[in-house]
Amino acid sequence: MSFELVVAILIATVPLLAIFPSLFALTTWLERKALARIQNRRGPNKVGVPCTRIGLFGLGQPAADGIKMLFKEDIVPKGADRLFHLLAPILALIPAMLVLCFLPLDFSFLAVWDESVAKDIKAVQGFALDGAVIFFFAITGINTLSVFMAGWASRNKYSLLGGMRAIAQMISYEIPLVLSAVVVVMMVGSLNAKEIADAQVGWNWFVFTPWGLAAFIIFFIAALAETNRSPFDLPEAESELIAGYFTEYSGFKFALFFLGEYISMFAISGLAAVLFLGGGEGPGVAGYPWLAVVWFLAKIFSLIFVMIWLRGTLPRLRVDQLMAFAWKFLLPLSILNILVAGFAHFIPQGNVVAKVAVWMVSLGILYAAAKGLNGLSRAEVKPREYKYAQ
Amino acid sequence: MTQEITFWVLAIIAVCGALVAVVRRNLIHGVFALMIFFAALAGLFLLLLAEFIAAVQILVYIGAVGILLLFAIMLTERVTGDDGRSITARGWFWGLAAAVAVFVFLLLPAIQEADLPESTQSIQPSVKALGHKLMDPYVVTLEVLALLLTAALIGAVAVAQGAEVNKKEDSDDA
Amino acid sequence: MTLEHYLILGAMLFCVGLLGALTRRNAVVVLFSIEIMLNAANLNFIAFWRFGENPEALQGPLFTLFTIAVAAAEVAVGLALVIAVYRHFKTVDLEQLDTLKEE
Amino acid sequence: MSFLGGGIFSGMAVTLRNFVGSYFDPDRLTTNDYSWRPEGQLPQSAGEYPREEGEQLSDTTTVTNYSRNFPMLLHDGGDNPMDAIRCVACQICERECPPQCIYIEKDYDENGKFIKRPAVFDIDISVCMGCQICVEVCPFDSIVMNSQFELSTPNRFDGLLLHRGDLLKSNDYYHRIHPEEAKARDQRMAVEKAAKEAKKKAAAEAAKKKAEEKARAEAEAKAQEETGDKEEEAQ
Repeated sequence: MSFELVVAILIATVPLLAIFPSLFALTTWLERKALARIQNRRGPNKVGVPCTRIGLFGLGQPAADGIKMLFKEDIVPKGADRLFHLLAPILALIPAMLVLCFLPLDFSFLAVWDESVAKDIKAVQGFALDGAVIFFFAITGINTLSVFMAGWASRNKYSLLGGMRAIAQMISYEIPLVLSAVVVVMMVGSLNAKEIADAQVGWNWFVFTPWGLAAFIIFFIAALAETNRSPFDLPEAESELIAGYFTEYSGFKFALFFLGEYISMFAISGLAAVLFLGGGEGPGVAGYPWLAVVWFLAKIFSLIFVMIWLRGTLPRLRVDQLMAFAWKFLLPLSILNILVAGFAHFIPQGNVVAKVAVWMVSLGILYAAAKGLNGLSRAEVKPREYKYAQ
Repeated sequence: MTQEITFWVLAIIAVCGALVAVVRRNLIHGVFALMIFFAALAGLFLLLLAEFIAAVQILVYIGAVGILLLFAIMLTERVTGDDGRSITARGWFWGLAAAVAVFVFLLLPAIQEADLPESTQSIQPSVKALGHKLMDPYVVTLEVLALLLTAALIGAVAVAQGAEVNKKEDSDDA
Repeated sequence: MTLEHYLILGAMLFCVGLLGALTRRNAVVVLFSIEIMLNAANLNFIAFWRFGENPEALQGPLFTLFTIAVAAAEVAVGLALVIAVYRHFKTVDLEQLDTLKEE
Repeated sequence: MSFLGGGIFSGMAVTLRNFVGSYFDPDRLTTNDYSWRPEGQLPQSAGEYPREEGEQLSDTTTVTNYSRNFPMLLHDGGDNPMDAIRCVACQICERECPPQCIYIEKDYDENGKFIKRPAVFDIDISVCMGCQICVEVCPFDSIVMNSQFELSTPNRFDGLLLHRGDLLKSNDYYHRIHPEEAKARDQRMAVEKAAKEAKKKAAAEAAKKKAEEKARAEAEAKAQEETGDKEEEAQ
């Protein structure tokens, strides 16, 4: 391995490892602040510059939390499997960090001094793999194992219940997630993240097509469930399972879980941005390649903000509702979406009128199907029956 | 050089993972050792430039088969996964002997005797080519496979649920 | 790395799987072992494809893909059977499942 | 909104209004801001926190009507709240409570006769989930939701078990913390009471009528009897 290759590998990976954990700190602050404002509170506003009374809108809060986590006692329950208890948070973080390299964040502009190094960087970046998207899904699936590991190793019935719930949920929602991505892969004819992003240049984002819109909505819902975000945060339901699979974790192991969860949120939002929102596409990218990274991060952040917003809005689902939603609503709809996209792709669309007609028809079919499925799977809502009163 | 180191590391991990999975008393530990084995094998596939197969290996074996095994263990064994009874069958010695004999007398000589190609050709791994192959000569295989998977799905549901249905009928009779 | 290395590795993995299938008495572990053997075979397919004459034909990866799919189906049905057996006999110990044995 | 997912969007609109509004409209920030004061004036102990119930809620906020925390028991005023307690110890709330955090014992007088009030009424607020089902099922409007939230205590067993005395609050207090709800409840109760009284009156009138009729009938019968007697005598 030559020295230049090592440099190229470092340039391709180090920015990822630097950007996303620092974004994590910012996002925890943003989440707490936004949730507080939604709930008529102020949120963190005291911690700022140390030893002064400068608040800085509470921006020092993540750092303070991090220091607190580091110095907390690391407690392992008596009956726990010590090895697995240690490995679970690590296993939660590694796949989450690993999938980041499949996002088309091209850092080759950093190698200004040498064209060949820039070429090397392009070659070693993870998204240069031919099957980057399928790798993304494969590695995201490993997260499930860490959840089980944590739940099982804690020797706590709530943890185990949370872990099993999490596994059932993640397996169920992985299917609509992948099937909705299949639509885009079909349209582009490639599993390569870079090619998918390049196919959407010039505001040809897939979210602006009927099947793309449906796939984006399905993908986003499934992504919420996959990253255990509200309203699908059943595995860590505080009021039922006292935090689920990481009940028995404290100190830095807990922080690792937290970090892993947020990083996978970034990763899956990033994939949504690649598949449906044009990747790093945006005004001014052609002139300044570093703007692509900025646009990409901006898109990730807007998706994250929607996630936070939804968390402040919706209550948690019940387990049966969660499963019924995945299997009876999202799965048939995503399969139908693939069919619609396929037909629409092969119907000849000579002029604008034909194109608009095809779009309207497919939008109508998808909406009618969603409405129908919703009616089919909706349980009859009855007022609560009291046993003793009256 | 890098390739050789990678090969040896992955090979050792694979063999150790498989051995631990097979001999470990605690079944949950066994499943996780099996995952390590699968992951090492995926690494070997990557080393052999079969990247799509590596992805499928992780997706299917770690993502699906492993979880399925965990569920099966949770449903059949004690939750701790510790197996208190003797873990080996009665004729365990003959099993060991047979396994070693198969390796030493059957597989190893065959490999050493065979006239194996030494060189590799440079290939450009392409998922697209794989997809085209699946559509052109192997489309019937693919369809049969789809049928098999559907049948397996229905069969698995029927087998796993059958006992409950029967029990209900039995209790109805009684 | 030569083909021989990969083949010996595959053979070793196969024998480890064989060992498990022959010596363990828990049905789930026997299923693991069968998976290990199938994977060893997959390794051989890929190695032969990589070192073979005509890699453009992609026969090794395709065969492996089919094997993986069949193995997944096999595991699903096998585990369903294990659960059914457990419901009926309240054990997954293969030595105790001997109702056909002559006493 | 009637289209699919419209409910989610209207909910999101509400939260967005709160989010943006909280930066411009001070009424939307309902937490007490224990702002930094110069050294020495900081609250030295928990006792210096605003403890009075009235202080915890500013009346200008719009959420006061709907904020709720744990249940409380109402009485209708007077010197001895136990005389005016609305609760009759029917135990419906105890049975309906999903986490079973209510414990009631009936009160008996010296003769062992049940007097309609609870001797013990405990709510374990470490168990209570604030579902308000007890409020819904109470036929006597005696249990309603309080909005007091300064309930932290150093003892998690006794401190979090609220007894009858802690739970008893006057109707005036209820009017102060939840003005609209209390007014609506009082109006409903008045209507119900009027209806009940009307019914009672009607029933009483009917009873009176019946009694009169009965009396008349008896008188007639008596008269007949008397005549009969006379006839008998005559015979």
